[in-house]
Amino acid sequence: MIAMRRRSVPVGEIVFRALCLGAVVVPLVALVALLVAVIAEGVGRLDADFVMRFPSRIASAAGILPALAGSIALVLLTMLIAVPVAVGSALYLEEYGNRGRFAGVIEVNITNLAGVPSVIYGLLGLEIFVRFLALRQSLIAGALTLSLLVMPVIITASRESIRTVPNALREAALGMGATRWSMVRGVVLPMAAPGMITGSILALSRAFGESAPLIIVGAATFITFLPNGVMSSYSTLPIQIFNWVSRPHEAFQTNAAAGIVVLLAAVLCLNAVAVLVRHRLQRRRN
Amino acid sequence: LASVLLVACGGRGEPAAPAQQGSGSGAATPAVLGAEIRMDGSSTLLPLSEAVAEEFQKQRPSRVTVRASGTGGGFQKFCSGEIDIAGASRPIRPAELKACADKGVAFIEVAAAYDALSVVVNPQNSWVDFLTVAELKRMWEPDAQKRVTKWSQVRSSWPDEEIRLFGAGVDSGTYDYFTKAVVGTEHASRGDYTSSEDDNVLVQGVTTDKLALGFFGYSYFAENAGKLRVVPIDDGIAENGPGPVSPSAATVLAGTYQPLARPLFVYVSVASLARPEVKALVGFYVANAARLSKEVGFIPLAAKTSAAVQARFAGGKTGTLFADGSAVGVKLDDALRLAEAGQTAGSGSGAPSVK
Amino acid sequence: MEHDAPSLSRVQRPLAEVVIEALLRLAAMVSVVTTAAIVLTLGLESAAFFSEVAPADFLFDTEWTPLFAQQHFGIWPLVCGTLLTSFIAMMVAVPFGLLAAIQMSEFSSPRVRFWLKPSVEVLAGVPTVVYGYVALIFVTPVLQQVMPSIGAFNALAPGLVMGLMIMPTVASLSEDAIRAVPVSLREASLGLGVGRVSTIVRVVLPSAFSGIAASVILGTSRAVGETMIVAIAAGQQPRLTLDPTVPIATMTAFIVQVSMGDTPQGTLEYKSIYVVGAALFVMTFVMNWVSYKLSRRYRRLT
Amino acid sequence: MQRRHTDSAFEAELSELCERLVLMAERAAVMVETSVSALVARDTVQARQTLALDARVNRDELELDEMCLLLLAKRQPMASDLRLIAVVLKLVTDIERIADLAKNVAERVLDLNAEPPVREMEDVAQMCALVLEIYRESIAAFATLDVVKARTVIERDDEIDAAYHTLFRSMLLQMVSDTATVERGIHVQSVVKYLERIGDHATNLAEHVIFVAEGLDVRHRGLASQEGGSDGQ
Amino acid sequence: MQRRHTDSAFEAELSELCERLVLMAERAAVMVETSVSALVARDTVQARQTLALDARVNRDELELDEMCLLLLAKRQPMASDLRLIAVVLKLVTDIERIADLAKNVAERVLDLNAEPPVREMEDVAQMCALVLEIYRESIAAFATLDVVKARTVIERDDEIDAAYHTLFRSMLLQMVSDTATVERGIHVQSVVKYLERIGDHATNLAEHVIFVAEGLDVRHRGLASQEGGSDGQ
Amino acid sequence: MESEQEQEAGALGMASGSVLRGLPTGADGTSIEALGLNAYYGQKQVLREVSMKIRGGCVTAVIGPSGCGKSTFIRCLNRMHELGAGARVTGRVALDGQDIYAPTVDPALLRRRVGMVFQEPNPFPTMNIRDNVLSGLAMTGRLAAGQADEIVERSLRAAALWEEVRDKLKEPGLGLSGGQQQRLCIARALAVEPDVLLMDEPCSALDPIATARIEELIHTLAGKFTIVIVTHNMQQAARVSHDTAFFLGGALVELAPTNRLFTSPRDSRTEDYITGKFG
Amino acid sequence: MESEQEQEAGALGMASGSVLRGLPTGADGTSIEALGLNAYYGQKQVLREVSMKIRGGCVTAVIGPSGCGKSTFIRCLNRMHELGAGARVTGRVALDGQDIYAPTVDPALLRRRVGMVFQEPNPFPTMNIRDNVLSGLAMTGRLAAGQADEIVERSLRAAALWEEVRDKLKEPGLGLSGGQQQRLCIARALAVEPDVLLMDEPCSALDPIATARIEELIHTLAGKFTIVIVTHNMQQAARVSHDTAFFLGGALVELAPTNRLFTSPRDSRTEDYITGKFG
Ligand SMILES: Nc1ncnc2c1ncn2[C@@H]1O[C@H](COP(=O)(O)OP(=O)(O)OP(=O)(O)O)[C@@H](O)[C@H]1O
Ligand SMILES: Nc1ncnc2c1ncn2[C@@H]1O[C@H](COP(=O)(O)OP(=O)(O)OP(=O)(O)O)[C@@H](O)[C@H]1O
Ligand SMILES: [Mg+2]
Ligand SMILES: [Mg+2]
Ligand SMILES: O=P([O-])([O-])[O-]
Repeated sequence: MIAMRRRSVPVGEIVFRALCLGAVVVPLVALVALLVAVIAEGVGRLDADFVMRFPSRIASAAGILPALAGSIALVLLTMLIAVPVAVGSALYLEEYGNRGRFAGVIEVNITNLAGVPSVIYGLLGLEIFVRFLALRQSLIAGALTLSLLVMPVIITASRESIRTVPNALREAALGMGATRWSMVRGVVLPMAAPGMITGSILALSRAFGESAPLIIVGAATFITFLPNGVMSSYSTLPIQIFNWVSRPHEAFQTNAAAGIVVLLAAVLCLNAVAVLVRHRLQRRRN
Repeated sequence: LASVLLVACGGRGEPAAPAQQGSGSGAATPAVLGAEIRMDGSSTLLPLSEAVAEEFQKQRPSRVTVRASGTGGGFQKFCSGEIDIAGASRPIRPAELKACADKGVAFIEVAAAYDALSVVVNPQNSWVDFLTVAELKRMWEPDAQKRVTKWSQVRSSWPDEEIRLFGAGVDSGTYDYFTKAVVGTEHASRGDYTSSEDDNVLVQGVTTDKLALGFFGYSYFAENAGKLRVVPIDDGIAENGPGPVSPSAATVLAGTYQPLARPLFVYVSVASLARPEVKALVGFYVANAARLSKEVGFIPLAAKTSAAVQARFAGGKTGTLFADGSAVGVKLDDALRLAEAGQTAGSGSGAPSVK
Repeated sequence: MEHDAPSLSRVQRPLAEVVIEALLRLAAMVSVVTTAAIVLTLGLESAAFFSEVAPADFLFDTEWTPLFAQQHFGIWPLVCGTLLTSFIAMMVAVPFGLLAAIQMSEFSSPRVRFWLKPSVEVLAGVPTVVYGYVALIFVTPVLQQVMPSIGAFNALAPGLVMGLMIMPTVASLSEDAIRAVPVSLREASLGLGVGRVSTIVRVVLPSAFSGIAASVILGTSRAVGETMIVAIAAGQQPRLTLDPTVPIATMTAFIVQVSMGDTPQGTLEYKSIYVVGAALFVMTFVMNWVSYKLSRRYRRLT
Repeated sequence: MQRRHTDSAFEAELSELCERLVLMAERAAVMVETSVSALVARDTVQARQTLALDARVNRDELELDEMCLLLLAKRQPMASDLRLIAVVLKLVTDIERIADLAKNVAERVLDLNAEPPVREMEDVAQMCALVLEIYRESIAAFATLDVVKARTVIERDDEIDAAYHTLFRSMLLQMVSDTATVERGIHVQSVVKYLERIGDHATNLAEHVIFVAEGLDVRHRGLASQEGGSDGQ
Repeated sequence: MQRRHTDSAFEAELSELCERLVLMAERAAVMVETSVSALVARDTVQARQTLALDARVNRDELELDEMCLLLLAKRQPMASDLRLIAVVLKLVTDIERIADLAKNVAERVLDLNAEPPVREMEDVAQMCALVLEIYRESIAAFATLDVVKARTVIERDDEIDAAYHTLFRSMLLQMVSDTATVERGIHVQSVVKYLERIGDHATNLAEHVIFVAEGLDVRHRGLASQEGGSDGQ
Repeated sequence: MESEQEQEAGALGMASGSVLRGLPTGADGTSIEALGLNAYYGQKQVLREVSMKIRGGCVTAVIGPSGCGKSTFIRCLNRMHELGAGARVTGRVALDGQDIYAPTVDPALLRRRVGMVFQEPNPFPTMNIRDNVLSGLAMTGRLAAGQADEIVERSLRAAALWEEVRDKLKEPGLGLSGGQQQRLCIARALAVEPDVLLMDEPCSALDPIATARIEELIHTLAGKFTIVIVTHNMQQAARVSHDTAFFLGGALVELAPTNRLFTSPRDSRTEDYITGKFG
Repeated sequence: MESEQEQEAGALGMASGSVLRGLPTGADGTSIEALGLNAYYGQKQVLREVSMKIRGGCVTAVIGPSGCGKSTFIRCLNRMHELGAGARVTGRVALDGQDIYAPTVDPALLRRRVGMVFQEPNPFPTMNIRDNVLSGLAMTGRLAAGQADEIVERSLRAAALWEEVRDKLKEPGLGLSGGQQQRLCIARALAVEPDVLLMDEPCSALDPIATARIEELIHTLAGKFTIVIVTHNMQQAARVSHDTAFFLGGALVELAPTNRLFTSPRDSRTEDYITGKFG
C-alpha cells in the first residue's frame, strides 16, 4: 500500500496564490487611491456653480457647463449616428451576409477597426469631415469621427449578442413561414437587444471619455456658450480637463481634478449600467 | 435614454441646485446670441483673449470661442476666412499677407499688449547668472542639434552636465519670434528639445528639472514666479541698457529688455466687423486690453500707444505696420509714428483698402 | 386526395424585405468604407510626404525633427518612444493581468468573480486624460522621490499608468481564455494526483496560451495606440533612447502635439502627422491581426 | 405493480398483452370444457366444434408471440416487465399445447363415438372439472399476479395426479377384464392422460406467475436445491 | 450472419447461447437414446441413468432462460438477434420436454422390467433411431441456421407419425389378443407415443430455426393462410 | 415499395384494434413524395437519389447512423436545407403532387404547410407562453384580432399542454420544463395549421418522462397530421411510427412498415445496423 | 448487503466460465468502503448516509436518475468533490481500510491511487500522445529518466490503444477520434499506476462503436483494477459490471450483483426505476 501522508506544506502554492491575489488587489487599490486622490484634490471645487458656470481665466470662477453640455450633445449625436448604423451592420453581417470568404474579410476588418488607435480616427475625421466635407470644427464633425471610432465596439458587441441567439430559434421562426426580416424583428432583435444596449452603453462611455481624436478634429478649448446646433462649435469635458491640466497655474489643476470627478462619475455610472444590463442578460439566459 | 442616465449620474455628486447665475449670466438665453465669434491664433495671447471674451460675455451674452492654434495656425484660418479674430505674437508675415489678399480678407491690425519672452531656469540652478544673446544662439541654433548638449559647452565655467531645453512649439509666434531674435533666422532652431504648444509642459519641465532651461511668454513666468528663476539677458547693445536685463514692465516699456520684448496683436477681419457682436467685442478688447493685460501677466501698452491703437481701430485702418514681417527690436511706438506719417505698409501693398 | 391545398406560389418578394435588406447592407458597408478611407487618407498623405522626403531617410535617419530648420525624418525616435512606453506598460500589465486572470478564474468563487471582473474592467474604462493627469500630477512626483534624476516628463510614469490601464484588457481576455479551458482538463490533471499550482502552470496556462498571447498582443497594440497619457506625461521630445527617465515622444503624442497647433493642410508638418499615423496604423494592424488569429485559434482549440 | 409506467402506451401494451394471454387461456379452457362435455354426452358435433376452435388459439399463439417480440424491440423491458414478456413467450406455448390436448380429447371422442359406449364418463367429467378449476385458478393467478393463488395451484397438481391414477387404474382393470374394451379403453386412458397433462401445463403457468411476480424461478425446485451445493465448478 | 457484431462480447454471448442450447439438446438426445436402449436391453441401470440425466437438462433450462433474460436486459437485441433469443426461450421448453419424455420412457422401462418381456423391441428401437435422426437433424439446422435442413425435418415428421401408427396398431392387436399384455402393452404404447411427441418437438425446433433465419413464422401454416383474408376486423 | 407498405399494413394477422398496432392513421392526410432527391453541401453530396413516399396521415420514422443525412432529408422537405451556406438540392419533392422546388414556390408559404420541431426545445425566450404559440401567425402577419385566444387554446390542447399551462399563459416559455417546452414548440408549430410536421430528434434532449409524454402526443397527432420524425433511438422509431426508413451514407436503404422492419428487415444492411454490426 | 453480494455471486447456478458471467474478478484488489457518507454543496445535501462496499477487483456500476448524486458519490471517492465551491463531506470512506478523509491524507497522493476518467474525452491539448500518457508522472516529478518509453507502451497497451497509435506517438492527442481519445485518457490514468479507476459516464460522449471498444476495455481491465463506473445507460451497467448500485435522491437504494439487479431487483424503487415508472 502506498502511503497517502502529506510530506510537506506546499509553500509554492501559498506564494503563488498570494501573488495572484496581489495582482487583483494592487490595481484595485491603485484605482481606489487614484479616485481618492483625485476626489480629495477636486472635491473642494465641486459645487453646483462648478457645473453651471462657463470657463474663466480665473480658476475659482471657472465652470464646466459648456464642456459638459458639449460632451452630452456630442455623445448623443454620436449614438444617434453610430447605434443604428452599427446595429444594422451587425444584423446584416450575421443575418444576411453570406458566410463565405467575404464575411471573413469583414470579420478581420471590424476586429482591426476596433483596435485602430483613436488618433488615427482623429486624422481620418480631420481629413474627411473637417476638411473634405468642410464641416469644420463643428459638433457634427466630432460626432461623425467618434461614431466611426465607437462603431466597431457596438458592432462587435451586437454581433456577439446576435450570435448568442441560437440558430434553432431562427429556424423555428423560418420553419413557421416567417420571412427573414420578420424573423429578425420578432426573434433576433428582442433577444439581442440587451447585448446591443450593453455594447452601446460601453461605447457611449468610451465616447464620453475620448479626447485625442477630438483634439485633432478641433474641439474648442474656451467657449462661452452651449451648443445650439450640429454645426455649432463645442468643447467637451475631457478637452476641458486637458486644457486645465495644460495650464501652469495650480488652481487650474484643482479644476482639472474637479472636472475629472465629474467625468469619472459619469463614466463609472455608464459602466455600472452596462454591467447591470449584462448581468440581467446573463440571468435571463441561464 | 442615454441622456437621462447621463444627467442622473452626473447629478449624483451634485446637490440639485437651481441654476445659479455665475460669471456666465445670461447663458440660458442662447437665442439672442447671434452667430459665433471665432477667435484663434496665438497661445501666448490666449490668457488675454480668454479674459476679454469672459469679461465681454458678462456685458453682452454672445457666442465666443477661443482656440489657441498658435500664431501661424491662426493666420492660416484667418486668411481662409474661417475665423473672425486672430491673435498673434508677432506681426503678420508677407506670405500670410499674400494669402489673405488672395482670399480677399481685409483686416485691421490691433496691438494688444507687450510681452517679454522670458528665459527661465530652475530655481536650484545656481550657475546661470545671465545669458548673452550669443550664448542663447549657441544653445538654440540649428547647428547645436546633437552637439551642444552640455552646460559646459555654453560657458566653460558651467557644469559638465546635460542641458535640457524646453521651448514653444513651432506653430507659435513665440517660436518664430525667438528664433528670429536669437538665431537670426525665423523658424530656425535645433530640433532636439521639448517643443510644445502646451505651456504647462514647459513650465513643469523647468520647474522640476535642475538642468532645464526654457523660454515662453512673460505671463507664464509671472504666474509661476515662485517656481522659476528668470534669466537676465545681455544683448550686448549698450543703448538697450548695459549688461544683462531682466524682463519686467519697466524694462519692456523702457525698451531695454531686448531683443526678447515684443508686441502682441489681434487681427480682425473687416468682413466680420460688419457683424455688430464682433465689432462690439473688438471694441471691448481695445478698450480693456490694458486693464486685463496687467491682470493676466502682460505688459500693457503705454497710455499714449494705446490711444493711438484705439484711434487706428476706430478709424478702420486696414493693413499691417510690418509689411516685411516681424522686425526684432522695432519699437511699436516708432511703427505707429511711421504709420501716422502715412508710410503704412499693407493697405497699399496687398490688402484692398477699406473706406 | 386533392383537398383544396393552399397555393405555395407567390409572385414577388415583399418590397419591405428588399428595402430593409438594402439598408442593412448599406450599414454594413460603412465599416468597409471606413477602413478604405483610413488607408486612403493615410496612404495619400503619406505618398505626398514621400514625394518630398526620401523613404530611406524615413527609415534610416535616427532623428525626427520635421518641424525644425534642420529637418530629419527618421521615424525611429518616435517608434522608440512608443515601444519604450509600451514596453513599460506591458511589464506592468502582463504579470498583473495574467496573475489577476488566474486569481479570477481559478481562485475566486463565482460570486466574487461577478464583482471582481467589472471592478477590474473599470480600470480600462477610466478616460485616458484622467490617467494622463494622474501620471503627471501624482506618479511622477512619487517617482522623483525615489529617483531624483528623473525628469518632470519621462517615459516611466506614463508607462506605468498605461500598464494599469491595459492590465484589465490582458486580465479580461486572458481570463476568458483560461476559463475556456474545460474544467475537465483541470480535473483530469488533479485526478492524476497533480497539485493545483502545477495544474495551472502545466496544463491550464499552456492550453490557454494562444488566448493569453492574443490578449498580450492586443494589450500591446492598445499601448502603442494610446495617446493622451503619453501626450500629457511623457514630454514631447523625440529621441532615440531607452532611458525611461527622460522625456520622449511617441508617435501618437507627436500627432496630437502637432494637431494642437492647427496645422495648415498641405504643409510638410501636416503630411508628417499622416505618415506617422500610417506607420502607427501598420504597427497596430499587424498586432491586431496576429492577436485575432491567435484568439481564433484558442476558440477553435477549446 | 402499484405504480404505473410513465409511458402510458407501454402500460397499455403490457396490460393488453396480459389480457390477450388470459383470453387465449380462456379459449383453451373452453375447448377443454367442450371436448370433455362432448365425451360425456358422446356429442360428435360438440367434438367437432372443439376442433374448430383450435385455429383461433393457434392464431392467438402467433399474435402473442409477435406482440412479445415487438414489445422487446420497442421497450427495452427490464425486471418484472422483462420477466413478464419472457414468460408470456413461454406460456403461449403451454396454452397452445392445452388447446392441442383439448383437440386430442375431441379426436378421441370422435373415435369413441364410432363405437358403442365403453363406460360411464361421469368420473372423467369430474376430473376435468378439477383440472379446469385448477387451470382457471392459474389463469386468475396470472391475471392478478397472485402468488398465493399460484402456489395453491402448484400444490393442487397432486389432486389431479391422484384422480388420473384412479381413473387410469379403473380403466386398466376394465380393459384387462374385457378385451373388447381395450381399444376404447386406450382412448379413454388417453383422454385422462391429456387432462393430466393440462394440469401440468396449469402448474407451469403458476410457476411462471411466481417468476414474474417475485423473480423467483420455482421450476425443478427440488432438483435445484439438491444440486446447488455439489455442482459449483 | 456473415458480419459480426461490433460489440465482440455480444457476439460471444450469442454464440455461447447457441452452443449451450445445442449442448442441452444433445443431452436430451442422449437421454432419449439411453432410455430406448434401456428399453431394448431391459436394462434397469441404464433407465435409472436416464432419470439421473434429467436434472442436468433441467438446470440447462433454468440457466438458458436466465441467459436469455440477461441478454434481453443487456443488449436491446433487434431483428435476428431478437428472434434468436425469443426462440431459445421457447426451445428450452421443448428440449426440456424432450428430456422429460425420455425420462418418462425410462420410467416405463422400469415398469416393464418389473414384468416379463412383452415383445421384441427392435421396431421401437428403429422408430427411436428415426426420431433421433430427425431430432439431431433439427439441432444441426439450428446450430448452422440451415433453413433447407429445417424444412426437411418438418417434412420428415410424417415418417415418424407413420412409424408410430404402425407400432401403436401392432401393440393394440397384441393387447386385444392377449389380455395379460394389456398393462405392459399400454406402457409400450406410451413409449411409442413419447417418441412421437419427441418428433413433434423436433418439428417445433425446425420451425423456429426458419423463424430465426428468415423472420418467417411457419407454425400452423395451413391455418394462417386459410384465415388471413377472412378475419381482418 | 409503396405497394409493399400498404399491403403489409393491411395484411398483418393481428387485429388492427390492438394497442400495439393501434397508431391511428389518416389515410387522406397530405402525402410527400421524394423523387431522385440529391442534396449537397458545397461539393459534398449528402443525399443520393432518395426516392420515397411518405404516406399521408402516417408517422414515418427516419433512422440511420450519425451523418447519414437524416436531418438533411427532412430539411429538404420544407426547404430548410437551402438556408445553409452552399446548400443545394436537385430532384423533386412533391407535396400532394405539387413540386415544392418549382421556381414559383415561396419557401415561406411552403413552410407554413410543413412545420418543423427541433432537437432542442426552443421556445422564443423573449415571449410568454401565449405569444410563443401565436408567434408564427404574428410573424407572418396573419393573426386576426379576435381569434388569438381560441387559437392559443386549440393549439395547446392539441399539444396536450393546455391543462398544464392554462393558468400561466403570461409566463415566459422558458420557465417550463424541457418536455413542456418541447410541447410548447409543437403547439407553436400547430398554430399555423400545417399539414405536415417534421420532427428532428424531438426527444433527444429530454429525460425519459418527457420523452414518454412527447411520444404519447405523437400518437394523438398521428392521423391528423402527416408526421416525419428523425430519431437515432431505434426503440423510439419502433414505438411511434407506422413506417420506418433506414438511411445509410445519404441513400435510402429500406422503407418498410415499422413492425416488420425491426423484427424482420429485408435488407442485410438494415439488419446489420439494427442488430449493432457497424464495424 | 456485502454478504449478499458475495454469496449470490458464488451461489448462482451458472458455470462461472460462461461469457455471460465471465467478467474476471480479482478478489484481492483494493476495496473501497463508504460509511455514512454525506456530501453537500453549500446548504444542499446531495448524498445522504451512503454506506456501501465496493469489492476489490470488481466493476461496480452506479446508476440512478439525473441529479441523484452519482457523480458526487464517485467524486467523493478520490476527494475531487471537495474542489467545488462550498463542497463538503462528512462520514468515512475507507480505501483498503484506510480513511481517505483523515486530516493527514494528502489528496494529491490519494488521487494517484484512485484515478479518474471523465465524461468527455479530455487529453491535454498542448501535449502529444506520448506526453499525455506521461503527464501524470511528469507533472508530479516522478518520471524516471529511462523508463518513459516502457511506461508509454505499457499504459497504451493496457488501454488497448498501442497498436493504433504506436507510429504516431508524437502527434497531438486531440488528433485522435473520440473513442481513441477516451482510451488515451484511460492510458493516462493507468500510467500513474492507480489501484482504483473511477469512470464518470465514460461513453456518453461516444458513438456506439467507440462505446463498444471502451466496454471491451473495461472487461480486460476488470480484475486488475477496482473499477467504479457511473452510467445512465442501464444496459451498459448490465453489460460491464459485477455489481450495480442504484441511487435515488442522494441515497443508496440497492446494491446487488448486476445480473440479479436488472432481472429481479429487491427494492420496489429499483424495480420502478429500471422498468420506467418514474412519474
Ligand atoms: N452545414 C453543413 N456544411 C457541410 N456539411 C454538412 C453540414 N451539415 C451537415 N453536413 C454533413 O452532411 C452530412 C449529413 O448530415 P445530417 O445532419 O443530415 O446527418 P444526420 O443523419 O442528421 O446526422 P445526426 O444523426 O448526427 O444528426 C454529414 O456528413 C454532415 O457532416
Ligand atoms: N457545483 C454544484 N453546486 C451546487 N449543486 C450541485 C453542483 N454540482 C451538482 N450539484 C447538485 O448536486 C446534485 C447531485 O449532482 P450529481 O452531479 O452528483 O448528479 P448525477 O447523479 O451525477 O447526475 P447526472 O446524471 O446529471 O450527471 C444535483 O441535484 C445537482 O443539482
Ligand atoms: Mg441530424
Ligand atoms: Mg453526473
Ligand atoms: O502661440 P504663440 O503666441 O506663441 O503664437
